[in-house]
Parts: sequence; structure tokens; C-alpha cells
Amino acid sequence: MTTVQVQLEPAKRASTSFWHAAWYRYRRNRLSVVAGAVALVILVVAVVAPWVAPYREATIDLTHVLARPTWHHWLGTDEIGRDTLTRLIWGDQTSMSVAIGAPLVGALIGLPLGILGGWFGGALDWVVLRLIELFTMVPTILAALLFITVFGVSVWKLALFIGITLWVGFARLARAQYLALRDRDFVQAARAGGVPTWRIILVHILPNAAGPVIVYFVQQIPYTIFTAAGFSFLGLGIQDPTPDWGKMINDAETYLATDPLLVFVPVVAIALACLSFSFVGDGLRDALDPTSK
Amino acid sequence: MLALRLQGCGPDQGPSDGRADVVLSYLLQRVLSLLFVLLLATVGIFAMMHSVPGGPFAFSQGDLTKVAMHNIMAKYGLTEPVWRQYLNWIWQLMHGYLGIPFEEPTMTVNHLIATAWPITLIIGGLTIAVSYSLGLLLGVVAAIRHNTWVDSLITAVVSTAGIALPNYVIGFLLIEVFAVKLGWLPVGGWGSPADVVLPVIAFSLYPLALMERYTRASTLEVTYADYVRMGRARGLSGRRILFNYVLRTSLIPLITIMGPNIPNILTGSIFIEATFGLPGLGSYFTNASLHRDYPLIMALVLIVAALWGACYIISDLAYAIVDPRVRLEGLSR
Amino acid sequence: MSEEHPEVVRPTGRNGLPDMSRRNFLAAGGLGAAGLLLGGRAGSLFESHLRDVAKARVASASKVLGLAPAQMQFYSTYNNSVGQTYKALDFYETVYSRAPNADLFNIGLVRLNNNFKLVPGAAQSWSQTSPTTWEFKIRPGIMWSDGNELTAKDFVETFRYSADPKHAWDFSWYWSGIIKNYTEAVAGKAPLSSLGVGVGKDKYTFVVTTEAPIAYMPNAMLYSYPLSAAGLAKYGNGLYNIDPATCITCGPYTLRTFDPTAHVVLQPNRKYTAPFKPYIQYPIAKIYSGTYQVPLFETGEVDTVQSAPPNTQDGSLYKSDLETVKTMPKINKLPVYMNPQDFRIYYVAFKTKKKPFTDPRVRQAFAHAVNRQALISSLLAPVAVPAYGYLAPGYPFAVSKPLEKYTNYDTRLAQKLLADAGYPGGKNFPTTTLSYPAAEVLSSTLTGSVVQALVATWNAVLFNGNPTILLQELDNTTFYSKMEAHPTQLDMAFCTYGMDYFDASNMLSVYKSGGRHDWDNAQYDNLLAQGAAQSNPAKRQEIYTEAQTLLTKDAPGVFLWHGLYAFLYWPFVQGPALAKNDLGYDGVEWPGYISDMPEQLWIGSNYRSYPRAGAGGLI
Amino acid sequence: MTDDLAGARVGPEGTGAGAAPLLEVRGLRVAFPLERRTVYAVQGLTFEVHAGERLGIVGESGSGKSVSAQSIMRMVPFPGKVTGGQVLFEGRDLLGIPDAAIRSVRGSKIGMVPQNPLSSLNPVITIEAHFREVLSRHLGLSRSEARVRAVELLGSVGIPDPAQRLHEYAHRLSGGQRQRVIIALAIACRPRVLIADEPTTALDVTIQAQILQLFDELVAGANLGAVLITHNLGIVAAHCDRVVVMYAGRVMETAPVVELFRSPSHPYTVGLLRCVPRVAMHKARVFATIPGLPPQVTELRDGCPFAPRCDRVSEQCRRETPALADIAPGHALACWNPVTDAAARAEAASV
Amino acid sequence: MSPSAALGPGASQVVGERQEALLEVDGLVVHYRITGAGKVFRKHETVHAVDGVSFDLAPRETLGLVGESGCGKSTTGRTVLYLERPTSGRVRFEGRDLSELTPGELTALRSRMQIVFQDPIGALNPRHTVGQLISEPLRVHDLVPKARRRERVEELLGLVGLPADAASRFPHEFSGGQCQRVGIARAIAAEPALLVLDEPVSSLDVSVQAQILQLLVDLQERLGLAYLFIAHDLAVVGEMSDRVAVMYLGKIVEIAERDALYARPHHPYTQALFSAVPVPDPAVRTGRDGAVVSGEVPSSLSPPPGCRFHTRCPLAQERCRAEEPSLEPVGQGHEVACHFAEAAATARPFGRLATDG
Repeated sequence: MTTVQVQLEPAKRASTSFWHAAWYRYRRNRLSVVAGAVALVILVVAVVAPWVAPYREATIDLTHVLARPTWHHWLGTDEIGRDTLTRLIWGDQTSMSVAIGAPLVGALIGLPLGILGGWFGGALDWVVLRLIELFTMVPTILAALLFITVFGVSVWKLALFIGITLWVGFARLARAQYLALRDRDFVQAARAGGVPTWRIILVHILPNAAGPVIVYFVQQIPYTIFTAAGFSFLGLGIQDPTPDWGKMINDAETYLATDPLLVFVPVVAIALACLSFSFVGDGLRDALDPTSK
Repeated sequence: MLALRLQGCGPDQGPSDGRADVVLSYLLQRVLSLLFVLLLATVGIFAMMHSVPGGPFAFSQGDLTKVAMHNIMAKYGLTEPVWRQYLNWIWQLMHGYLGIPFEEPTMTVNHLIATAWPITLIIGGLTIAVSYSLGLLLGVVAAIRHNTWVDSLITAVVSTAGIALPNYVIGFLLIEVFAVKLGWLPVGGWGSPADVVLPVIAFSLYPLALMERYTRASTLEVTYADYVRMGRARGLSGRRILFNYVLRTSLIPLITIMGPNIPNILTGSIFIEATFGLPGLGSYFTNASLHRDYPLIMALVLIVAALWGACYIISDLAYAIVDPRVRLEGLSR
Repeated sequence: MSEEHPEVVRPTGRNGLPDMSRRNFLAAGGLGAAGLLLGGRAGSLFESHLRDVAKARVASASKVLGLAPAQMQFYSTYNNSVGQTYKALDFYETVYSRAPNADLFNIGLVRLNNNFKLVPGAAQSWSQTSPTTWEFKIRPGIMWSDGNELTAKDFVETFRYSADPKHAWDFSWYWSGIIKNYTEAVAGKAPLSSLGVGVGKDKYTFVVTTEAPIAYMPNAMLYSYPLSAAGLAKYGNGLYNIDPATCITCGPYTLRTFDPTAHVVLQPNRKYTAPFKPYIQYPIAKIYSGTYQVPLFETGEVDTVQSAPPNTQDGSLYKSDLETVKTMPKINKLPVYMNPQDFRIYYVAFKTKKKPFTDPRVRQAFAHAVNRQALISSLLAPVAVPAYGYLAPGYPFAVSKPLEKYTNYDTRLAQKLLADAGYPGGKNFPTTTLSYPAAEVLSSTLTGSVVQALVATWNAVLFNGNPTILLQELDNTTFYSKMEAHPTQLDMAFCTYGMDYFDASNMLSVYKSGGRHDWDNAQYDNLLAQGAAQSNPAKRQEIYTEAQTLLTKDAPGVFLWHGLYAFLYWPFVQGPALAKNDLGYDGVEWPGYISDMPEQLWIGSNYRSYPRAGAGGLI
Repeated sequence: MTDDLAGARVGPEGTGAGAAPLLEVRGLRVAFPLERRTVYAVQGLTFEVHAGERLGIVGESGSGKSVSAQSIMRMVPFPGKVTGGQVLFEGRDLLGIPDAAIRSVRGSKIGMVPQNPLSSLNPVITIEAHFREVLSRHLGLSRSEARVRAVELLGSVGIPDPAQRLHEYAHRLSGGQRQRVIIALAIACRPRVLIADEPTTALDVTIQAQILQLFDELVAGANLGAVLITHNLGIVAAHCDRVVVMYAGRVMETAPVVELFRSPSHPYTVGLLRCVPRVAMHKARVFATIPGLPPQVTELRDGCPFAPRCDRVSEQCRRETPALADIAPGHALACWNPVTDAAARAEAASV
Repeated sequence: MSPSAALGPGASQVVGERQEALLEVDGLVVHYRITGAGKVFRKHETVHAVDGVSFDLAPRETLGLVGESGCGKSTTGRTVLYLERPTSGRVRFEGRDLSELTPGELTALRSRMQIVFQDPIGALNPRHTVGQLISEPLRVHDLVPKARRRERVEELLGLVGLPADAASRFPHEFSGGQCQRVGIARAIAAEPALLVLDEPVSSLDVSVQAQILQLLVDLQERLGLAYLFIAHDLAVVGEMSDRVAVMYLGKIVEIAERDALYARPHHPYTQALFSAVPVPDPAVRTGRDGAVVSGEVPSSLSPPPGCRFHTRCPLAQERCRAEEPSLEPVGQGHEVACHFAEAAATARPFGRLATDG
């Protein structure tokens, strides 16, 4: 009786890691799977834009302005004769660079701050909280206007500016996660085992906080697409001749009555991207947090 | 009255003395801390604005000679050093005076805001009323009909309309259909009651979608709580369970989620106001920024910040009032 | 549509008049106007001796003209207020931020007619009494609404107020160098009393002393809507006119409502005594901050879409708007009126003090590498004509055709010039940025399209398709502050300029040394000085032709096109003001309300046949 | 209450005067269809409860004891379904009556005390409101009547200063007090049956003793039929009259409590009894264990579910499901190889 | 002993005759400051989690720490490991005062003292495999060369009765009992001398409980561990411990050799605990023939003055309300903090105890 050998149930799958289980749960959600596929296509097209776009991004043909779809221009051309399909594909690259880049910037700033505040608490937390308040207080549009006026705008700068307005959310989330996880038994166990603090923060807590952060990240993508499009709307967005979906809508809005396709194409693209990332976010939330309904 | 309903703390967490004091001390701390942050914010914005190229009269005044420009700058006190201007501003602020907007020097900023903000407030207030109530309703219905086609339909439609399209695009489409094609409603502008319809619809969709999603999630969460099961075990009616058990608790967290969204809505959307040609606060924001209208920008920042702070504090207090479990915890969050 | 409504006034003759002779027309108009005054509700509008005229005559006159009943005599226009703020109602209070219709308030010394000819205004006559002195004889009996008479003193005080450094008038450059001591006064270096304005031998004589002989002084005096001397003395500034209670005018209207974000409504000035009598009783400017000119017009919200803010390229109808109109059955058969308004030039200015633009051959290469015709036909037509020089066709002393050879589309020549300058095939040419001002919120991004097309052409023609010229969009404030800095901070800037007064000296002075751009040319400066002093039109033409040739040849900028403006009017907006003028333009032309337009425009009684939204409680 | 009395009342045969049971569960089956598999939580549960009788259902986690209690009230959580059997309450099958009817049974005829008192009261309404809604729903009491009754009830469950407590919210009460409130709510409408699902698991031992004492008093005082679900054999021994031992959704053994502890016959019962830690005079160094883990039944298969862990297992155990059969009056057993060895029994019963 | 004995150095005299204590805890106090309601400015309130606890523990010995929730037993366990810093008091491990160690030294020392938690699943990082979990102490303390780690992990798994292939699995694939085995494997991986067992079996099923207890007993014998066994259950504590300390509201009220305590508990609270333990024997109907202790544990924010148990003690007298009793010896290594210890031991206010019978 002294050595009790425990029988394990035979493993049903090779490995049922947390991530495998999450993937399984994600796969169950058909909408999220479809959305994931769409999002993937959008991302892949963004990467391979230079090779799949039928024309060069800035090619202008003043002899074919506002053309209807033809064999040469599947989606027609815009007011200065640029191929709409080409702009859609290049615009995908621009829009996705900002849409992914901005939350990335936000996460890079927000996560460390939130983690520091949440883990160490005290004065550090106080400072982080005040910083969060400060950035919540200053209206996003104004901050971005000032940034853009001072530094100009490019794809990466835009991602940076929007990212700076996004860090607050990431910091809040990370802080809450770390506060919640700080007192969990497994963290206590790691401390008891003499695991150094940095290792606890990075190796023990971070993977556990990753779920909500990933979900939040994905949910910020549609928001960023919106915001970037909004800046285009204000004339502060991506600059010509770089194609961008928001800018395409803004440019084409004038032709809503005469050439609705010109508006329709980027609107559908933005809607598709926003919806797919939003559903991917929902799917991930359910998949990463099995307790959520 | 408000304070008296606040509960102190749990059974093993000691005395709950002085409930009014709790509120007072909470308020004092929050307000002080907010003022501190606000001061930082104004200094930052002031400094940044003055570091941006181009002054308030650079563009709009055309080919000004140096002398004429100097005259204008002197007229508005802009020839003084920046720190001095900031102090002047603070001094004016303490007297409740926000200065003269460079863009509308025939008015004071106070007056300008007093005329522009009501428009935004009407649109914003209606938007909040429409989006929050409808979002709530749809969220609850979706939660009750969880895993049915009703749920899927609501979620899909609301997400598509509210989350997949920027509100100004929706605005364009609404105008194209209801104003231009059908001619039922005005294209834009401000004056008649009909003018609010399209902007409110366009503005409402996003908060509506948010509200629907949060309500649904929160309601679903509570639906499976122990005490709801126990309510059923005591034979309570379905309606009573829904209203007294599920909604009463599930809607509480929405206060802290949706409360802080209120200032965003009440200070107006540049996009909505530009799309529908509303002379509200939001449009001043862009114009003031683009034209370096310092007093107006500072006033607008102040409004947003103060409103934001107030909404945060109020939603905290409201949370503490409606949820007896919650304690006011001073400076946390 | 015109078949259904025969009373619609359409130009039929060569000079743009209907069959009825112009004189008859005016006479009828006068009668009609008088009749309206009587027929109007709530008491007569103008205290006129015409009170005795029989009502029958009124009726007949109305019938002839098809005039609407008096209470329908309002006229609403669309104004785009995005990026535009309206601070005051008087020119001498603020120029760039004055409200729409403001110029209807007061009567300036001179006015223009439909053909841009100078006609008397408040001044009956004027003369150059010495090379540096001009005298303007003011028509006696013009009364201010506060009961005072308009005299030379009002003008003197108005000009002094304009030069007051404390007032810091935003248009003070206009008189600098023209009126004696004006520059010094603005700088605070000379007392206002030393200004070269004064009262002559009687109180109706206004005397202006100039720094140098100024031949075009009467033209410049288009901007002389006076403020009331009494008002200025009482209120200390010109802002008394933004409040109906304190408003003092000497023109046909006083203020009814001033809401700078929504509308500006004028109403008849009951004390008005000048002979110029408008038909429209309530000019209403509706201010919208969207871009929905066409839909607003289509739904009858406004009677016309017509807007030309002074400094932006936007606000008028574009090719795209006109295309949109074609899709709207209610309005797609209406005539589109076209005219040049302020004879605007659109061009790209170089930083000529910086390599590689120090070399005129480089600049010329750029000028020859633009296919203006293609640009216009695909992007701008019909609202633009190609520009080869700075002055638009029809503008005084403008030459166009002879300049073509210096700047026409010639890719080989362009490439050769660039090679000669040391950049064969565009090699070694530094990457250069073309900056352009951002469109304001929600406004059309036409500029963006045009500059993209431009840059694409240049890169293709001059640089073998290498992206050597880049684009940069700057917000307006940044753009103008950088462009107008001395030295300019922009290597290439897409700019525009419109006239202030109807004389070549106005537009051409933009390129004076030390002016807007950094191009210095002593010969050019000299020519402009000569032109300003010369009063013989033929000689002036010679001088200005030479100046324009010089400007185009040396190419400190690439002149691209002159803007035209398109307008829509509902057919019940009628009158000779809309007819084609001698230059072939129709619609209400510049300068609109300071011309004789008010007497030539009315609302026809056929307004009932159209969807008219009404005044919406504004009157 | 003595052992004899308890023994006399137990079991269908042993019950005096053949009185109809208050609550009778027959062949109850509950299954949870999950995404990838179905959990057969209860497979043919049969028991009955008489007035004044305390039935203990004992088992380890996953044995289906809680689900059984929930299915009596027709409150099996989603996605669980009752797939067979009957729940007869006063002769009526509760599984077949309309929703409205079951609602008027819940809380009124059958009261329930849950496992976790900390989360089982509505946090945003006062204690008084809890009472008011139950009393007005089932008894139609007015506001003031309900208050009086609530004070009475709180007093009867041993809450000090009950009138004051009425205005409190649940979070202001300690765990023990909350459980008392819940019990008061459960008995508020004078139910005939009280189902207590591990009512003391979340409580400290001293409070546990108090609550169980209260439970006994209430059952005795109101002549209730009581079902006490627990994993603690000590509680069963002290507070039940009859015991049902469940394992993997089945009844392994059922007997009057004295009988069961005196002569446990199922190897599982024996093993369980031997595992129970006891307050003994001397330190133990060797612990009796049952190897392996309690299973979760995800496929319906013939054979004894305890077979994999049983030390008396035979080929038959793996092939055939043993039926529940009486081995003595009131003592039924589902086992092919029951423990008959008196020594082993004795060792199990008292170490 | 003086009333201040709990705080003074004298506390170790209790077990004075035993030498070489592995762990000496001396006057341990842990107070938390929480933010309470306050007038205008926040007022801090103090939770008296542990209020002067002293004991020591010899190598290979098991000390049971028993008490109800909120009595401070878990806090004591964690503070002993310096997972929380004590407000005052001293913890000496292997003769070294933990408060004097640098963070580095403390980290190094952590390999010698480990903890097993109550919630077996929650104590394991859900994102790490069992192999990672068990090898972490090896890595952190660099106990085993990298190449041998895998081998060592398998060895440890074998030691706690888990198959070697468990190393590649994640905690959620295991049952509670199995997880507890993993937790134990991790705890012993660092080759500690002391294991704090914080309610290691209270969330497990009885049949599994016994398995884990057996494992712990076996490991103690094989590895020579000392256990600080924390539990609320006198039965389990009794089966495991050499000595038992009973805690109430942050204080030890009685500490003694296991058999002595079980034979003759002195403190009324200890007796109350005994009387409340359900006995799996219908013949012994605990609490029916004796009184069940009434009332509940008072708030640790404001512990009652005098004897902390006086509010619930049927024997309480005026003195108990005013004067705080200190731990006084009543027998060999048996100390009780009760003014009327001897009387209580005889009076048996809660009647029959679980041990009787």
C-alpha cells in the first residue's frame, strides 16, 4: 500500500495543452472560424500586396477616370484613373499595418506599465493610475491632431499615434490581470519555490494573462481601422498617394451618387475586416476563457 | 439620502461608521487627484499646442504683413511668453472666464460653449437614451433567448451595423437613402426636430452595439449564478427571477462599463457633426485644433476632462449605491 | 423645364439678355420694386414718395416680371462654414472672417456692373486731382439708419480705424504702400491723423492722398464700405453691427439675425434712401458645415448653391457635383451657370532660392511637363480653363495665348531643359516634396487628386517613372505658415490665389519681391511700379504684357489652371444678374453684392411650382 | 431519537402502517449531453422518503448525488436532462406536471438548502425581500404579515436580533448566518420535504455542528421528510436515518444507518468507511485507501462501475451490472461479491 | 510564564529539552492594514491575522496546526516561509533568522522549505506542463544539471506515484488528487527539509484523501521531512501529527504532544472542536448529548479583549473578559492559554468528545 501507482486515463489526443483546448473550443464556433478565414485572407493579401495587385499602387491613367468595371479594371477606376482593385489590395496593406501596428504599440507601452502597476502596487501603481487618467482625459482626437501636426504622418507614425491612445486600455487590462493573478496559489507557489520576481512576472503570470490580452488586442483592430479611417476623414490620415481604405471612402464619398461602387468597395472591405476581427475576438474570448458564455 | 444608502463593508471587515463620510472622503480624494491630473493635462496640452507650427492667425488671415500680424497677436495677448500665457489662462479660469476664441472673437468662449454645447447635448442625450435603452433591451432579449436564432440575429445585426462600419459612413448612407432618395428627412443642419433623427441613428449604433454585447454577456453570466438557481428553487416566477435576480445584478457592472462612455458621447463626435452639418461642440474641436484656437482648445479639453472625471466619480458612486456589496475604495481602479 | 415655366429668364441674346431690352427690363424692375414695397405686409418697407403710386401699376409690373408676393421675397444661399468662421459683418472689421452677405450692409464709394465696369456707388464721381490725390464726391442724402447722413467723415474714420494697430485689421496690407502713411500707422509709427485720408472742400468730398501715383485707385475703392463714424465713436469698434439692436447701416438692409454657425438674415433698412433698390427683402445665408450643397439645393433648402470662400479651393460645385446633379431627376435639367468669380489661379510655386530650383531651366522643364488639357478634361472640366500665365482670361490686361509657347506641354523640351540643367533623365535630381494644404473636414479632396496626377506626370516625364517628387499633405495652418514664411519652408507648394480688386496690379503683385513667394526680379518689380502709375490703358497693357511674359518665361511657378465656378439656381430665381455678360459668363458674378446685382435679381412668382423649403421661421 | 426508532421507520417493508412515502424516486436517469460526450450522471436511482425521516445520500464527487437532488425539483442545470424515471411527490409525478405547477411545488412543498451559502442569496436585495417574495408568492402574505413571519422564522433558525437582520444584505452576514437564513427561507412555507445538498461543506466544523443540529430539530419538529446529501460519512452517521450510497450515478447500497455502519456489505461502502479519517487516540501511520479515482460515466456499459477499483472484483463484475437487491429488510445491495466477512466489516466500521 | 511570553524569547522554552529545532517561530505577528471607511481621510483598519504565535519544529517532526477559517493558521504557514513578511516576531530556519537574510539568500534558502497548497489545481500554473512545473525548482536553484533534469523529474513523478508520461501533460488533465501529487512532487523536488502543508487534502474526496495522506507519510519516512501540517480537521491532523497546536483568532490556545492533546484536551475551544467532529459511527452521536459550541468567530478586525474565546466559552468568567491568558504548561510539553485550564479539562463543557468511545 505504500507506493500507490496512479493510473492515468489514456490520452485521447497527443497533447491537450491549454492552447490545443482553446483551439478546439475556437473551432467549434463556426462564425469565428469563417471570420478567422476571412481575417487570414485579409492579412495574407496585405502581405503579398505587391505581387498580387494588378497595377502599381500609384499608377494614374487620366484617360480612364471613373471607369466602370472592365476586364482591365475588375472594380473600375477612381477619379484619377487608378485601378480600384489595386488600391483595395494596397490599401489592405496600409490599413492592416495600422490596424495591427497600433494595438501593438499600445500593448508595448501599456502592458509593461500595467504589469508594473499591478504587480508592485504602491507608489508605482499610483503613478500608473494617474498616467492612465491623464491619457484618458486628453481627448484622443486632439492629441492625435497635435501629434500629426508636429510630426507629420506616415503609416508607421499613424500606427504610433493611435497606439499611444490605445495603451491605456492595455495598461488597465494588464493591471487588473496582474492584480488578480498576483495572489493566486500558483504564483504563491512559485514564490515559495524561490522563483525570481522577473521570472514570475514573465514566465508564470504573463502566459496566464495572455488570453484576455490577446482578445483585447484583436478587439482593438476594428477600432483602429475606424480611427484611422476617421483621421482620413479629417484629412489627417494616410497621405496620398498611399492607398488606404479609410481614405478611399473619404475620396469616393463625393461620387456616392454617381459611382457608388467606388464607395462600396472600401466600405465592404472595412466592414468585412471589422466584422471578421470582431468575431475572431469573440471566438478567442470564448476559446481562451472557457467559463465565459 | 444618497450617502445613507451606502453600505460599509462585509461582516468580518469591521465597522461601517460614517457612511456620509465615506462618500465625502471618496469625493475629496477623487476630486483632488483629478485636479492634479487635470493640471498636468492642461500644462501638457498648452505646451504642445504652442509648439505646433503656425499660430492662430497664420492661415486665416492670408498675407499678413509682419506688423499687422504683430498687432493681431498683441491684441490677443499672444506676444507674451508661453508660461505667462498659461498663468493668465489659469488666472482667468479661476474667475470662471475662459477667454475669447480667436475664431469667434465677438463672443467669449463661455458664450460659444453655451451656444454650441446644447446642440451636442441634445444629440448626445438622445443618443444615450436610444442606444442604451435599445441596447439593453436587445442584450437582455439575446441573453434570454441564448443559443437561439433570435440571439444570433440580434448579435449579427447589431454587430454589423454598429461595429463594422464607421459612423460617418453610416451617416452618408442614411443621408443618401432617407434624405436624398426618399426625401423624408433633412439632409443636415440644425433647427427643426427632424434634424436630430439621422444624426442620432448614426451616432447610436456603436454604443448600442457595445451595450447589447455587454448586457448580453453580463446577463448570461448571472443567469447561471447560484442565487438565481436558488430563487428558482424557491418557486419564484420567471419574471421575478429575470427582473429581481438576473437583471438587477447583471446590469450593475454596466454602470462602470457604460458610464465612462457618456462623456465621449456628450462632447460630440466630430464625424457625426461634420457629416450632418451640426454646429455642435465636436466640430469646434477640429476647427479649434486646426486653427490653433488656444482658448477654445483649452476650454474644450477642460470640458472633456471634467465631464470624464465627473462621469467616473458618478458611476463609481452609482455603482456603490446600487450594489450593496461594493465599497468605495478611494483611489483605486 | 423652361417650356413649363415660360417666365424663367434665360439669356437668349448674344449679350445675354432676353428679348426684352435691358432698359425696359430695368424700368419694369424699378416699378416692380416700388410696387412690392407697397404690397408688402406689415407696413411699407421703404419710406418712399412712391407711396402714391397706384396699386394697379404694381400689379401689372409684378405681372410683367412674374414677381413673387412681397413676403416670399427672401433668397437663401448656401454657405459652407467648415473651416470658415464668421466673426463680424463689416469689411473693415474683418475681411477674412466676415459673414456672408455682409457687403450688402453698406454702400461703398464705387460698384461694378455685370461686365466688371466701374459704376458709381456712394460716390457720384471721382477724379485724380493731382498725381497722388484722388477726390470722391459722395452722393448727398444717403442716410444712416441712425438718422445721420453719410459723409466723407464716415470714410475718414473708417480708414483710420482700419489702420489702428489696436484694431489689428487683417486686411491692412491692402492699403499699405497706397494710402499715405498707412504702413507707418499700422506699425504704430505714425499717428492715425497723419493718414492720407481727409474731408475735402465740403462734407461730401472724400480726399485720398497716396504714397505714389496710383492709377487704379477707383478700382481699389471697391473695398470702401464705410462704418458709421457715429457708431465707431459710440462703440469704439465695428462690432456694433453684429447685434440687430445696435446695427447701423447705410445700405438697403439692416441685420435681423446673426448666428455665425447657422444663418445670417438681413432685413430691409427702413431708413434707406440711396437710389439702388433691391427686390429681395430678406437675403438669408444658411450656413451648413457639411458638403451637401447639391442635396440641400435639390430638397429646396436653399434657392441657390453658390459659395466661394476667399481662400479655399472648395465650396463651389465640382465636376463630381455636376455629375451628381445629372443623377437627380428634379434638377438635372436646370441650367448650370458658370463664371470665374475671383479669377483664381492654381499653381505650384517653387522655392527658387534653393537648388535645383535656382535654375530657371529646371522650373521651365516642370512647366513644360504638365499636360494641362488632360488634367482639366479628366479631373476638372468644366470648372477650369488652362493657365499659361498668372492672369485669367477676361481679367484686366490678361494675356494668355501668347504665353502658351513658354509653358505648353512638350515632354521632349522638358526633358531637354532638365538635361541642360544637369539632370539628364532626371538623374541626380534630389528627391523633392510637393506640399499641399489639406482639405478641411469633410470637404472634397479634389486637390489631392490633382496633385497626385501632377506628381505622377512629372515623375513619368522627367524622372523616368522614379518617384522623385513626393507628396505631403499639411493642415491648412501649417501649410500656409510654412509657405508664407520668409524664407519659405516648402520646396514646392501647391497654391492658389484670387483677386481682391479688378485690376492686373492686384494679382501680379503677388510675385513682387518680398511678396508671397521668394522670387526676386528687379525688372518685374519695375514693370509693376510703372503699371501702377500709368493711367493710359494701352500703355498699361503693354507694361503688363511684358510683366506677364517675364513671369511665365522665368517660371517661378508652374501655372496650372484658372478656376471657374458653377452655380445652380432654382428657376424662380430670376433677373438680368444671371444673364451672360460681355465675357460670356453667367450667374451672379464677382463681386456679387457690391455690384449692381441686388437691383437685378428677384424671386419669380413661379416659386410655387418648385420644392421650396421656406424661410424656416427666420423671417 | 434513538437508533431503534430510526430503524423501525426505515424502508418500505419496515415502515409502520404502510404509510405512503412523501417522496419517491423511481429509476431516475439524468444525462448531460456535452459537446463531445455524454455524461450519464444518474442511472436508475430509486429511493423513498417518509415524513419525519432523514435520508442520507452519500457519495464522492461525481457520484451523481447533487444532480439527483436537483432533478427532484426539476432543476437539472443546462444541458442536463432527465431521461427516465419518476419523482413522485405525494403521489404526483413531478417530472410530468406543467412548469407553473412545479413552480408552486418548489419552495412551497419542497424546500432546498444549497451547498454554498455564500453565493446562494441574491446580493442586491435585502433579507426581508427574500422572505417577502417567497411568502407572498406561496402563501399570499402581505408585506407586514411577511415581515412578522420572517422575524419569526429567523428567530427559529437561531439568528440573533432577527428584526434588525431583515434590513441587511447577504454580504453582511457570516457564512453560518447565511446558511441559517437560507434554511429559514427553505422552511418558510412549511414544506413537506427538505432537501439539503451538502449544506455544511463550506462551513467550519463548529458552525457545521450548529447547522446540523438545527437541521435535526427542524426535521423532527415539523415531521418533514428530509434528504441530506453529503460526502461525509460522519454526518450521515449522526444525522440520517437511512442511507443511500451512490457511486458513478448508481445506488450501491442502501440501508438504515445503523445497519449500514454495522454491516456494510458493498466493497465500496466498506472501502469508504475505512478511508474516513477518525479522531483516534493514536497517530496512524498506515491509511486505508481505495486505489484509483471516482469515475465519470461517459458511456453506458454493462458491468459494475466500481469494478476497476474493487479488491473483490470478479469476471462477472466486469460483464454484468449487479441489480439492487434486498439482502435484509431495508438493506439493499448491488454487488456480485458482497463483503460478508465480519472481521472486515468490523474493521471498517470502527478502526 | 509572563503574559508577554508569547512575544518573548521564552517561548522556545516550551520545547526546551529538545535540541536542534529546524524551525523556530517566535512571537510571530502578522497584521494587515486595510483601507476602511474614514472621516474625510482614509482610516486604516488592522486585521489581526496572527497575533503572537510561537512554536518550533524538529527535523522529521510533524506539527499540526488546527483551527477554523480566519484563525490565522494559513497566514502562519506562509509567514513561516517568508512569503509574507511578519509585522513583528522572528522566524529562524536551520538556525538562521530569515529577517536578516538578503533576498538572494532567502531565495536560496527557499529550496529547503517548501509549501503544498489546499487547492491542488489552483496551485499549479495552468500554462505549464507537469514536467515544467516540477523541473522549475531544479532550474531555479540549479540543483540538477540540465541534462539530468528530465530523469530527475521522472524520478520525482515515480516518487509521488505518477507515471513518467505525466510530465508532458497539463494540470487540467489531472484530477484533484493527481494534481496534489504533482504539487507534492514539485515541493520535494528542491530537496527541502521542511514542508508546509496548507490543508493539502481538504478539497479531496475521502478515498483520495487517504491516498495523499499515505503518500505524505511515506515521503516523510523516506526523505526525512519535517511537516507543518495545517488543517481545520482534527481527525486528519490527528492521523498525521506528532504534536498539535490549536489556533483561535490569531493565537495558539493549546499546544501539546498529539496523544496528550487527544487524550485530554484542556482548552474549552479545543474541546469544542473535538465535540464538533462528526464521527462515522451511529452509536456516537456527537453534539446530541452535549452542547454544541454556540456563536461564531468574532471579527479579526477587533478581536475581543481578554481571552479571545470568552464570547463563546460556557466557562467564561469575569477574568476571561479582562485578562488575556498566556500559554501555560499543564503537562509535559503541553501548554494551554486558559485561566481555568485544569478546571476546563475536567468540566468538559461540550460533553462527549470524538475521542471518547
